[in-house]
Amino acid sequence: MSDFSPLEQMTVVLARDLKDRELGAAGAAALVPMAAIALARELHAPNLSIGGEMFFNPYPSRLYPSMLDDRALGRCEGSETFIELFGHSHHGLDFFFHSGLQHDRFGNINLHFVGGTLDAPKMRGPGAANLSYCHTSTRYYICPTVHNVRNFVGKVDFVTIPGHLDGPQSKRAAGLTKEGPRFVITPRAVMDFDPDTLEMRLKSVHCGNSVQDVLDHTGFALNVPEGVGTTPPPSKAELDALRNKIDPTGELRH
Amino acid sequence: MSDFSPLEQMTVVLARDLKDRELGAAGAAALVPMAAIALARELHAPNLSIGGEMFFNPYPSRLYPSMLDDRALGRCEGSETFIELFGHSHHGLDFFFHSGLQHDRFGNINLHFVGGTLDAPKMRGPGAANLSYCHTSTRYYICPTVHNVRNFVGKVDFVTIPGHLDGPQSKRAAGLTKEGPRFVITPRAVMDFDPDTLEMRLKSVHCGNSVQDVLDHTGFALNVPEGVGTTPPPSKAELDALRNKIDPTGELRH
Amino acid sequence: MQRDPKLVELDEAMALAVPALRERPDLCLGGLFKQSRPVALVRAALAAGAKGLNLYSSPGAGYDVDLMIAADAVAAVFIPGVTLENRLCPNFRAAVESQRITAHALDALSVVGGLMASANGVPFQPIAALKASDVLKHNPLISEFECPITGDTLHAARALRPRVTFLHAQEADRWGNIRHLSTMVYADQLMARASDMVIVSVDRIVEDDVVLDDPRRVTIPSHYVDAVVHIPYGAHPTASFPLYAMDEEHIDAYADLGDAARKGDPAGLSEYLSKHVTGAPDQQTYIDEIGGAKRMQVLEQEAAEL
Amino acid sequence: MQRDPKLVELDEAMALAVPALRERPDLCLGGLFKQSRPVALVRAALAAGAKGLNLYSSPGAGYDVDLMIAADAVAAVFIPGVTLENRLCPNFRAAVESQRITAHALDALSVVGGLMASANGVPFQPIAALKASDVLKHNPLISEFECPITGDTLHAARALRPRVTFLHAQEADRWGNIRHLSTMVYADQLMARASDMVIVSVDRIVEDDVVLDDPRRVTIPSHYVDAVVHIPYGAHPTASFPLYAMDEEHIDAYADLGDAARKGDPAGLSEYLSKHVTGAPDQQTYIDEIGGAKRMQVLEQEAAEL
Repeated sequence: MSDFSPLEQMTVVLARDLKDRELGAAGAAALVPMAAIALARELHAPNLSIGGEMFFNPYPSRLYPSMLDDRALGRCEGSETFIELFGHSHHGLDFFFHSGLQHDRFGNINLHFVGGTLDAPKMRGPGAANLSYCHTSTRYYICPTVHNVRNFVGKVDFVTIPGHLDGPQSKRAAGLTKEGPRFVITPRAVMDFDPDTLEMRLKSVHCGNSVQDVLDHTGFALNVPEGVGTTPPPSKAELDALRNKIDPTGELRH
Repeated sequence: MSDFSPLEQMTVVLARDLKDRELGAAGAAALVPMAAIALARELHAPNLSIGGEMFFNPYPSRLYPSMLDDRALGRCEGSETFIELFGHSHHGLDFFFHSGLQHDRFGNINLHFVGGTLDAPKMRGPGAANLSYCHTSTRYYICPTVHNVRNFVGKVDFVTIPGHLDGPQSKRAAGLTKEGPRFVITPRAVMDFDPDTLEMRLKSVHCGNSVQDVLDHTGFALNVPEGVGTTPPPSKAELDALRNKIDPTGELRH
Repeated sequence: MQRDPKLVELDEAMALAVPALRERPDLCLGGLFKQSRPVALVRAALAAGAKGLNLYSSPGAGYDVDLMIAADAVAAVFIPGVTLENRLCPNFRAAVESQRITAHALDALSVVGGLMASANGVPFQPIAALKASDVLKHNPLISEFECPITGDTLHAARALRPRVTFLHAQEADRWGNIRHLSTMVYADQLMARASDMVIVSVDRIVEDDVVLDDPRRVTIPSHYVDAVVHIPYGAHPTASFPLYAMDEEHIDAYADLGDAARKGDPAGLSEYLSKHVTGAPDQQTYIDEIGGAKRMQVLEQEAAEL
Repeated sequence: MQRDPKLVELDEAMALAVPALRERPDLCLGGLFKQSRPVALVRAALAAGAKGLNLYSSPGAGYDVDLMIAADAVAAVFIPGVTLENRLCPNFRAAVESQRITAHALDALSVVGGLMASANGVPFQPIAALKASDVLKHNPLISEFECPITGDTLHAARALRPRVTFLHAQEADRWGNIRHLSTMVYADQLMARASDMVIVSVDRIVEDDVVLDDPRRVTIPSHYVDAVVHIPYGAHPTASFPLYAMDEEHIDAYADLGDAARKGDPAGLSEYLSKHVTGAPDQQTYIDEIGGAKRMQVLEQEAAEL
């Protein structure tokens, strides 16, 4: 057992990749993303702005499983409505976060159904509100809080959120000109995408997990480049900031 | 000399034609129109709503020469911005008010220039902000506070606000399906439009003016139907409400 | 002459809304996920026999939509995201999987764009930010067209005009001027501008001067409102910030009943519906049954502590 | 690390705005007619040598636009209504009549629609409410197209993206979160969302907590703002409600000088410009010269009595 939780590990990995002066929002499954943004603001990105999902620069006193309501975000520097969100969705953000029922080897995400068809699904998912940030924003992160053979599949049953589609050619043909998914961060590992093929590959494995663990819990043959190491664990400064200032109620450790 | 001013006469004529439960706004030269709306609300139209120009149901403590600012209208039941005004301009109001540099025999209004061309005008006017209420609203009123041979002309130099264009055929061809200008109310008289030709004609003459006065001050041969009478003067109830509740500083009498 | 108030009783509001929905069953619901959903109005419409509805909302909905599906009042759902956030909507899921309702695959911009077009009074809203998702292949609200300015292929979201919109806000005056006190106002204002008929429930009624002393706090002027109904805790079990928080326990218990029904045991869900919905209790009875003043105080305290 | 404030000195703001306007001279001005116009920013831009400007605004403008024309800084005016309301704008009129500037014949929806398209991030805004006016024959902001939904002929207002927008509001915090306290907010928020660069003058700076305690009062979040400048009475001689009323006497006296210039006697207008504009006095000097604290108190009193 390490002295930090898998969600804390995810949070610090995400936070480290967010830059000062960027603008971004947390998306729907917002616990880890919002923690990551708050941590980046606290440590190295004081001019990072949160915006694009109706709240600007909130100051939550703690984290909540859902992070898109007044309870979590009511104390903030301004609020907008869906009209302004329509504009942000076109102008794009610097970063955004997504996760789904299924994620495939090219980073495509499915939130609509598993098995059957859209009209007669075996299992109907929630759908997704905003599809646009995935291709209008500079980049996005995939960060599901579980990682198993059912939610990491070779090919999604339905492309709710386009990732790299079927690779560079199809991405170009579809007019997807932004980076798309940069990293996939799960409780087990960090994945990125081979720049030539845009296929998912292992980047690093979190403390307490082996490469084989990750492969066993991934529903397709994940590429493992040479020299894959361990994800740098949270530093003391990161953990202190996270636990004292951002997540005092320990939502990331439950 | 009558015991009421020409602007007070104009106000009561306009107020009498506004119905309960209607929605309307005052337009740019708003002193008389706003007084008329307020008088109608006071006397016979308590459910008449003011809206469409960013203020909803204002309660001005007095009248001002300009009636589109916080000074006049800041105490109100809600405020909107130009985005909502864009919508109202499409949906239309029940009534609106216009006046200009020139008004012609078909009720067309010019606010852009007199003499020369648009690019090289002899006299450049202010232009106009909102052109749409004139044909999206159920009807409008023309109510200039002067009436002379220069501002009542046979044909305007430029159609800023379309009235009845060149009559029924041209109006139909242009897709103007609403009533357009119903009455022209000036300090001298009330005019309406012949339903067959849509040409302006005298309807009634205010106390203290003769038919000949009106003709002498109109720059085209105004039709005078048989039996044109005197505009019913303000009643005591109308004048009392106007002077005590709506125009305590006597802006309509200056 | 006297001005007519728009403040009416709940049954009067339903006498407006339910026949209108019979005429054209497009119902739009305000709020977002577990916040400011017009739940009391939804229960009343179900009790009054609303059926065959096409449901619209801001792009995210949950409990109330699931409840209407459980009550068999829904034909189709035009809402991009339907979820209880921490878990799936059981009756939504079950009804789609068994093909009893149609759940269109949509995105936020199509719905918001359609409401914008309706509010703006134009036939459509151009959208330039939809690419490569399978959602585009099935979305009935949009169509491709060539941009008259750039020549690019864009999407046109057709004006979306709900026949009736239900909203919940914290305050109104008797004339129907609405005041949201929450930080988020969602798409409520847009829906009010986009709809044929707007019915609003509010937790409390304020004096005229409260509105006039701060007109900028009026989120929806009465012009857009057909009726306002005073229903304390009218959003329960969703939140009405800053007055009371969402009742997560209630929603979770409901979802458990829904999941049981989905798996073949509908007794609990039926009882829930007959107690809270078709039994049509008044709001006080409803509150008493879901935990009474004591439970409300917990939710108020939670909202006040934020 | 520390967050960088967006609160800057006036000359720093001009060091951003004036080069940007040299690059693309499309300047948009906030407020409406005699309310909340960013007059101090306009004077500073004139003093800093802004030239050849294309002016945009909410659909109605007056004094500030006339002043920029008097200072020979304007190439073209894209504003539907240019008027002092109680009288014509003398320098606007004179410059158009002598063909020194182009005053486009426009309507409100074309300008607002163009700003909406820019704010929404789409190439154009459809307009369905323009018919039969001669203004349509000359309007450079719109073009006809066939509606992809109805087949009707509509107008497309091209996205209108000002290079720089100047706004005036009553309050801001040091981070650039703007609070309009006036009842009317005009098109200021729309312009902020539609523009490349946004500079805001405010009458006063508030503590961070004032913003955080009431986020719904923030009219323009700092995301949209490039710089905020603290300029007390920065809207004078226009109004900044509820703090001070418009200085009708000042505007009237200015218009008299403008009318004299139009009729061949430019001395008074030249003196006005060299004293208040090209002389580039700081705001305190300007206020002293236009009547000082005593005059300001009169305008404050007038606003307070409403």
